[in-house]
Amino acid sequence: MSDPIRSTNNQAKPVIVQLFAKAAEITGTRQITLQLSGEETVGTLFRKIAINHPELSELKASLRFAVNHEFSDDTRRLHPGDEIALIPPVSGG
Amino acid sequence: MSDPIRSTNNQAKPVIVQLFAKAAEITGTRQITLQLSGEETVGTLFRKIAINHPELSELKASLRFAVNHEFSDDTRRLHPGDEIALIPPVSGG
Amino acid sequence: MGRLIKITDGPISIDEGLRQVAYHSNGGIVTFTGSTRSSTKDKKVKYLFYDAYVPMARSEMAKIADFIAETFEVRDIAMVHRIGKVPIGETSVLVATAAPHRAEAFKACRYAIDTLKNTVPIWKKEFFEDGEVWVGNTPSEKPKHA
Amino acid sequence: MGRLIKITDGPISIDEGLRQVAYHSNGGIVTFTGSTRSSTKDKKVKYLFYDAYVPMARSEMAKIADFIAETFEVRDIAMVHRIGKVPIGETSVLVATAAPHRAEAFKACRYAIDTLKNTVPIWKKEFFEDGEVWVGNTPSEKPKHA
Repeated sequence: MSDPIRSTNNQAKPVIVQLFAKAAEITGTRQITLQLSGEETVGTLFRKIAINHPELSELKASLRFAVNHEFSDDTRRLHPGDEIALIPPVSGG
Repeated sequence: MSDPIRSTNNQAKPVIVQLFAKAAEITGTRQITLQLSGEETVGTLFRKIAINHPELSELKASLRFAVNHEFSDDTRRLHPGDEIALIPPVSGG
Repeated sequence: MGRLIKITDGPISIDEGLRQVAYHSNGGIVTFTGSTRSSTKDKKVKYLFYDAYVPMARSEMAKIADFIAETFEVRDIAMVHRIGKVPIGETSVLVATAAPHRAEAFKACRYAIDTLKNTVPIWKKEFFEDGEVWVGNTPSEKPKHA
Repeated sequence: MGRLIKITDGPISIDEGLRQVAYHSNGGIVTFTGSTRSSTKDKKVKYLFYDAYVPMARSEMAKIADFIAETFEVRDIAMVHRIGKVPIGETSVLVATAAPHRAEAFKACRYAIDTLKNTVPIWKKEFFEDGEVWVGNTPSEKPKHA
């Protein structure tokens, strides 16, 4: 998994945040690309997004998060290139 | 249900015994027509049939009976015109 | 209450069963379909034959449907059994239950197929290369069809 | 182990789901199909729209299938979810489980649909004559789809 060429560019590689359903609708966007600034977790990243998209605050209590297609805690440490998703309450079926 | 014309002929109206699956196969017949002789029950009728079809004795322990499409005890009293069935262990599905 | 109770000597249409119960299906439909593939461990089944006491089988199936309608919050039920010769792998029985709450649909479907296998006068015979046997829980043989 | 995990923007073929699990189906196949008819008591739903996080939804469905294979005596499973616009009454989800013993097939099917509704990132929106709403168990709204 380690890629010596990419790892030298780690600071430059952004994370991608995916938004779905109500989260996509109220923010008007399905994808946000962000640069990590130092040691960030899912929680700190979400707060950063919520500054630009305050509509997300009302969803906060019901949101779950995923990192690289796995449900994750908001204390999870993020790495360059991670794919984060905001998961409103699911209603498949 | 009482039919004055028929009831005068009650003694003449036979009962019909239906046989299925293994019971039909070992006796070589699917239907037996019999005249009731006085006060008969499912049990006495079965014994009468088993005299002519001794192959049925080996099935006896596993057989259930039905009278007029309802599962019935072998103590059930029979009436002219009844339809009796010998029900081997069912295996639908 | 939509209801389909049927004994047929041709292939079972799963679509027909589902259509019959789909009308009120806000929630879900649970379907059980049974077929026999190669039944026993050591003996290859060539095909099956089902005998039935048709009028009583229909009446027993209707009793199951009545009980389900009274007991579970199930609005629609289909029960179809095939009789006569049935090729290996083809559906011999279909039960479908539709309910607003899926828990009820699951319970009703399970109840229906369990009860059908105990009370409905239908009999299965397995044909092997070298013989044939009526399936039934007599001491010497156990039902193959779980 | 036969397995079908699929997210599709077209109609769900129940036959395809059943074919996928029918190979080992000596015993039975239990199928759950979900559709929405006119959802709420007072509001008429015109149609539905499903959004999905497709790669993660596939991966969560595969986890359910893995768990079932480890936990129940189920040999084959199909899980299909439709996304995009879905007309009222059409199937939005199909789960089919095949097992030698029907008790296991019932348990596995029930587990799969219950878990799918809790963990798979798919979202349903109901469109009414005069509005639209994302279904989800936030305090103000409860899932309509039992």
